[in-house]
Amino acid sequence: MAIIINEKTNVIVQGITGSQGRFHTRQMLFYGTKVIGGVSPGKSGQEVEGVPVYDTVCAACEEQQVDASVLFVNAAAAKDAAFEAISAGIKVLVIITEHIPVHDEMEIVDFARCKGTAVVGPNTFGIVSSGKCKIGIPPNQFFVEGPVGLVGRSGTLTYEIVSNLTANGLGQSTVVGLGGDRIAGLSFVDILEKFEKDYCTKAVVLVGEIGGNAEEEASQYINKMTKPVVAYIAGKSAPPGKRMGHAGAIIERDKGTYIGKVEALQAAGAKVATLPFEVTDLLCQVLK
Amino acid sequence: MAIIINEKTNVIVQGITGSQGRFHTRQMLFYGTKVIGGVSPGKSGQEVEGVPVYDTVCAACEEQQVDASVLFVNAAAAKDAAFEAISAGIKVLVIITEHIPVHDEMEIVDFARCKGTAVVGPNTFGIVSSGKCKIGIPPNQFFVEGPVGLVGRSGTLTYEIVSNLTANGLGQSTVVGLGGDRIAGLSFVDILEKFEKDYCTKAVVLVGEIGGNAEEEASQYINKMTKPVVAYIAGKSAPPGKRMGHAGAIIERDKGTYIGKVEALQAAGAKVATLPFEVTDLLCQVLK
Amino acid sequence: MKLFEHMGKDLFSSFDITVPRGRIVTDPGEAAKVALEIGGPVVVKSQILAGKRGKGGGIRFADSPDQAKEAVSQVLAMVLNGHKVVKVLVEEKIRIDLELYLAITVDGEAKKPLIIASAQGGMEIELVPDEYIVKKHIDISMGVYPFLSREISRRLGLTGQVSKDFNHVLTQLYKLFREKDAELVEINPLVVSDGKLIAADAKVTIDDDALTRQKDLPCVEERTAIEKQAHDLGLAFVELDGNIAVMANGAGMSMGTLDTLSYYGGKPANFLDAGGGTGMEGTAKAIELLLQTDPKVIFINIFGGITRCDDVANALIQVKKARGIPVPVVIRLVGTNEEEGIRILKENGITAYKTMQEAAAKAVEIANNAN
Amino acid sequence: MKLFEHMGKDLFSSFDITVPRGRIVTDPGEAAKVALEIGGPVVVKSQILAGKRGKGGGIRFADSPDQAKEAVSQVLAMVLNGHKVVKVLVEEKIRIDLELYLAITVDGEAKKPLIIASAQGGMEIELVPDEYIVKKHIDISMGVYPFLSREISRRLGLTGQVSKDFNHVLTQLYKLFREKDAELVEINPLVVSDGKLIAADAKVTIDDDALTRQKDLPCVEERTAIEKQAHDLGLAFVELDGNIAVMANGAGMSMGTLDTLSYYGGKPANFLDAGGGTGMEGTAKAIELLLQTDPKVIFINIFGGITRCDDVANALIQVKKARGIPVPVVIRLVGTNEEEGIRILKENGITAYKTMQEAAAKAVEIANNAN
Repeated sequence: MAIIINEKTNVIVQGITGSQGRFHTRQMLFYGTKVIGGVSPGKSGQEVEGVPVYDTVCAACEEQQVDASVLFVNAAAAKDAAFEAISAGIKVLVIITEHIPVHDEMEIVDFARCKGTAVVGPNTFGIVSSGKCKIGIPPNQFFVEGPVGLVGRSGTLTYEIVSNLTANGLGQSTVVGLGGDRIAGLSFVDILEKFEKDYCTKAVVLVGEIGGNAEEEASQYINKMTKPVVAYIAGKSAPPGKRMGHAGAIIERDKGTYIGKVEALQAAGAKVATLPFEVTDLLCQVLK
Repeated sequence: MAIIINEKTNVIVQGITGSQGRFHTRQMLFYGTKVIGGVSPGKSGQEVEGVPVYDTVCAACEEQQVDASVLFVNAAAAKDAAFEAISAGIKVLVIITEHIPVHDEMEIVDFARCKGTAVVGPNTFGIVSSGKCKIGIPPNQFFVEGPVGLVGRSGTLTYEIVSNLTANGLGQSTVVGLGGDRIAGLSFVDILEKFEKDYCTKAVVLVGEIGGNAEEEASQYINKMTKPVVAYIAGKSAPPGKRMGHAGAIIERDKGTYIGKVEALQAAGAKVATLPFEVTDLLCQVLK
Repeated sequence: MKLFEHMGKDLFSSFDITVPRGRIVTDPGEAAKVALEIGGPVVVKSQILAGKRGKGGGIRFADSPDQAKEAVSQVLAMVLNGHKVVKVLVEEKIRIDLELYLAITVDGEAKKPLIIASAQGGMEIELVPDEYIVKKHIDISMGVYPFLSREISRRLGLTGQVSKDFNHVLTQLYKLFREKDAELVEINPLVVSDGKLIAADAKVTIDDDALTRQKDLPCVEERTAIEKQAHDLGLAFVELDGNIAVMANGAGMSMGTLDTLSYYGGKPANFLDAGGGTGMEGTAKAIELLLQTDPKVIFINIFGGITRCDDVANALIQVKKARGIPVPVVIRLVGTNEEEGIRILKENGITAYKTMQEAAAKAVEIANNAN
Repeated sequence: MKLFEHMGKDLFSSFDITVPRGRIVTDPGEAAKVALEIGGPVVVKSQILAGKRGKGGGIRFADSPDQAKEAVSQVLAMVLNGHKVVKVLVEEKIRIDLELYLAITVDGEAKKPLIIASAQGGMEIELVPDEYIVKKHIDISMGVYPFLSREISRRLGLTGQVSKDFNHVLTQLYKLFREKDAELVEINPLVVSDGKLIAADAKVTIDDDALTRQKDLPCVEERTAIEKQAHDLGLAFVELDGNIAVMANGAGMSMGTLDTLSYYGGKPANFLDAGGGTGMEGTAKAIELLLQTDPKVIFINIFGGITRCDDVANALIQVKKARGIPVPVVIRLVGTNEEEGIRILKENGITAYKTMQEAAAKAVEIANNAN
C-alpha cells in the first residue's frame, strides 16, 4: 500500500493544455499514473497525450470516477479551479501553482476542510506513491518502491534526499510535498498519521524548514508514533528576519528557530540529520 | 437513552435576560434541564432563576463544559448569536427564534454543517428527551418517558399528538421539532436515523406538512427502517398556492401535495393517520 | 414580497444586468411619449403580480406611438387573474435570437441557494422536460464562481461571448439575490439578442422576514384588506371560501384543524394562526377578524402552550360583551391555565370541549344545519 | 510589501478608522504650515519601514509651528536602522487615556486569519506577557461578527461606547485586511482618547503575490538594488555577508546548500533560489548577479528536476565567454539532462561534482585559502 494515492487513483489535470500541464501530463503517464482527463475551458474535444480534454471538471466527472485532480493553472485562476474541483467532490487536490495570493489559499483550504477534500500544496512538487502513482512534477527516475515514507516542503531538497535514499537501496512508500507557502492544505501531522497507519511504511523522513511551528507540532505527534522518524531541518545558517524564498522560511523573534525545532524533534525521539545526505545513514540505523 | 440530549446535557440560554428567555429558563429548570448559564451581552454578573449570566458564550464555556445552547434572541441578532455558539464548538444548537431572514438561516445551517453542530430549528419549539431534558418551549406536563420517538415541524400540533399519546399511556423517548421555516438544520432523515439506532425508541411518529419534499425524502429512509413508523400530514384540505403560516405549507405545481406525501409514506411501509388523534390508535397497533 | 416587473428591472439595472429601455406609465398619453423616445417598435406590458400575462392578453406590441397609446388604453382597462391593471411598462421591442431561463431560489431541502437554468426559456417553462433544465446548488459560504457559470454555460450549450456575458449576468443576479434578501430572482426570458444578453422580464420576491433591513426597496402590498389587518396584528391569515370561521394556535395545528373540519364535512372560511403568546388583546382582535368573514359558526381550537387558556376565554367574553357575537361559538380549550379558562367560559354560559374531534364535529353540524 | 505609516493611515481613513489629523511633509517649512493648520501640539514622525523609531529618536513632539519646523529638520537628517529619513508625518498630538494593541495577520498553522489584541499596547508590546494578549482566529468563510469583538472586548476589559467603537474598528480593519490582500494590519497603539478610538500608528503589509490585483495601492520598494534585479528576473535573492556566491534551485535546497557550506566552515555571500524552469537566459543572468557580490568563489548546486542541467552548463559557459568570470566556479550538477550538462562543462575545462557535500567542501576550501 501507500498513502493518499495508489495505482487505482484516477487523476485529472486542470490546466492540461498549458505548457506545464502538457509536459507533466506526459511525465505522469510515463510514470504510470492513471491520467484519465484534463480540463481547459473552451478546449473540449481536444486531446493531450491521448488524454481527453473537457471544458469543466463536472464534464470530466460525468465520464468516469475522478479521485484526484492536479492544478497547473496560473495563480490568478487557481482559486476558481480549486473550488471547482472541491465542489465536484474530488477528494484529493494537488496544487502545483505557486504565487497564489495567501487570502485565496486560506479560502481554498477552508472550503476543502469543510468538504473533506485533502489538499496537497499549494506550491508543492506533488505526491508520489512510488511505483504506483505520481501526481505532480518530480523527476520520475528517483522514485522507487520501498519502506520509507517521506514528507517535506521543498521540492529539490526532497529530490536530493530521495535520490540519496534510492542510490543506497532505500525505496519509498509515498513521498509528499506539503508545499512551500505559508498556508498549506495537509500538515506534517496529517501525513505522519497516515504513515503511522500504513503497513508498507517502516520508517518516516520529515524534511522541515526554519520558520513557523509546523515541526514543533509534528514533534508532539512523533512522540506518540511507533515508527522511527528521521528529520532534517533546512535553514540552520539562515540569518533571522530574512525571507528565504519560501514564505515559511523566515524567523521572527524567537519563534521557529533551527535550535527550537531540532530540540523538539529530538525530545520526541526523532533522529535529526545535520546535513541532507546524513538522512540515509540515520535511516539505515533505525531500519536495522 | 434518548437522542441528541439527555439528563447530562449542560445547556446555556442565549438571550436569557429577555422575557421569553427568563420564562422558559424557569420552565426548563422545572423540567429538570441542566441550565448552567445564560448569555446576554453587558449583563454579566446578574443571575436569572439562580443561573449565572455571562457577556459571551466563550465566557460561559470557560466556566463549565457546555453541550447545548438555546437561542431566545430576536431575529436580527440570531445569526450573530448562532455563529457565536457554533464557533465556540457547542454541538447542539436549538433556535427558538422565528422570522429569521432565510439568507441568515442558510448561512447558519451551512456554517453549522461545516463545524459539526446539530441545529434544531430555527422557528422550532425545541427538543424534549422526556423525563430527562427539555430544551425549548413546550409545556412541561405532557412529556413523559416512554417508547415513542416523535419528530414534527409544528409546535401545537405536536403537543396535541403528544398529549393524546400521554393520555393513552404512551410516553416518548425524544420529541424533536424541526422548525416551521423553509430552512431547518436537522431534517426528518437525520432524526429518523437516530431513532432507528436508539434502543429506547420502539416506534416513531412523523408529523409532516404539505409543501417541500422532506416527507418524500424521509419515506426513502423509512423504507430501510426496522422500527414501525406512524405519520400524520397536516394540510390535506389546504388550497394550492396559499401560504399557511409556515413557509413550508405552500403547494407549488405538483410538488409537495398531500396525496404525494401520503403515497410515498405508505409505499415505504409507514401507517398514515387521517386525523391527529388517530396517531395514537395506529401506534397501539404497531406496538402490539 | 413580490416586486412588480418594472421594479425588478430597476433592480437588475442597478446590478448592471441589461434590460430593455423603457418606462412605466399610468395613462395612454404618456405611453405615446415613451414610444416616441424609444423610436421604434415597443412592447406594452401590464404590471400585475400574477404570471401568465401573455396568455391573458396583458402584453401587446406596438409599432408606433399611436399604436402604443391605443395598446396601453386597452391594457389599462383589463382585469387579469383578478388583478386590475393600473400600471403599464412600455419598452423597446428587442430582437429575440434565443430565449433562456435563469432563476436563483432557496432550496429548502438542500438548505442552499439553487440556480435553475434552461436554454428553452419563454412562456412555457413549466412544460420544459427535466433534461433541459440545469440545476446547480450554490455553497453560500463560497458564492458564485466562474467555474459554476462555465459549467452551466456548457450544459446550456452557450459559447464564446454569450457564455462570458452569462457569467456576468449570473454573478450579478446572485449578488442581487444575496444583497436584497431575495427568495426568488427569475429572468424569463433572458434573451440572446444580437449576441447580447438582455433580461426581458423580471420576477423578484423578497423575504418578508428581511424587509426590516431592506428599507430601500419599494413597498408592494399583495394582501386583501382583512389579510392586511391580520398581518398588522402579527397573525397569519388566509381567506378561504367556506362558512366556518376558524382560529387555532400554531400553523400545523391550524392546518390540522382545517383538515379535521373537512373530514367531518365542514368548509372553513379561513386559516388563522393566532401564534403563540398573542395575549388577550390580540386574541380579541383575532376573533373580531373572524366575524368579518360573516360565518355561520366560529370554531376556536386552542392547545395552550405559550398561549394561556384564560386569556383566550377572557378575549372571547370581552368581544361578546363589547359588540356581541351573532353566531354560535364552538371552542375547544386545553393546556396552560385550562381550568381557569373553562371556569370563565362556564360563568358566561359557554361549555368548552376537551378534544378537537368532538368540537370539530359539533361546529360542522351547526354550520351545515344553518344552511 | 510593507506600507509606510502615512500610507497605512490613508488606508485606515478610507475604511472609516479614525486616525490623527495630519499630513506628510518633506521639508521643515511645510511642517510649520501643517502645525499651524492643526493649531496645537503636534507629533513629528519619521517615515521608515523599520520598527523602533521611537527608541531611535525618529519621533518628536512640538508645541508650536516653529518647534515643528525644528523637529522635522532634525528628523530629516537622521538615518534610522539603516534607513535614511526622507518623509515625515506631522500630525496632531492626541490625548492618550489608554493604549491598546490590535493586529490581524495570517496564521500559517491554523490556516486562518488571526486577531491579536492587548490592552497593554504601545512601544513594548513584545514584552507583554501572554496572559495579557488575546488571540482569536477568524473563520474566513464567515468573517468578523459582533460576537467576536464582544468576546475580545470582554477579554480586554473594554465596556460601553469604547467596546462598541472597538467592534467598528475591528470590523473595518478586517475588511481592509481582506479587500487589500494584507498579510498584516497592525495598530499599535490604538489609543483610547477622550472616549474615542484613534489609530495612532499603522503597519500594513500587503501580500506580494496579490499585488497584481491590488493596483490602486501605492508602490513601496524595500529591496536593495541587487535584490530588485533578482526580483525582476523572478528569482529569490537575499544578500548575506560572506564570500561564497551561491546559486541553487529551490528554496529548501538553497537553504540546505547554505547549511552545508556553513557546516564546512564557509560563509555564503547570498541566498539565491534560481527556482524551477528558469531556462538558460535566466540562469545566465542569475550568474551575473552572483558576480556583483564580489565573491572569492562561485558555488552552483543544481538538482535538475524542471531545471535542465544542459541549460545551466550553457548559461555558465555563455557568461564565461561573454564577460569572463574572475573567480573559481565550483559546480555540482545532477538530474535532468545531467550527461549533456557535464559534457558541455568538460569541453570548457570545468569538472562538475556529483554530490553536494564534496562540492561544498571544495568551495569552502577555495574561499578560505583566498583570504
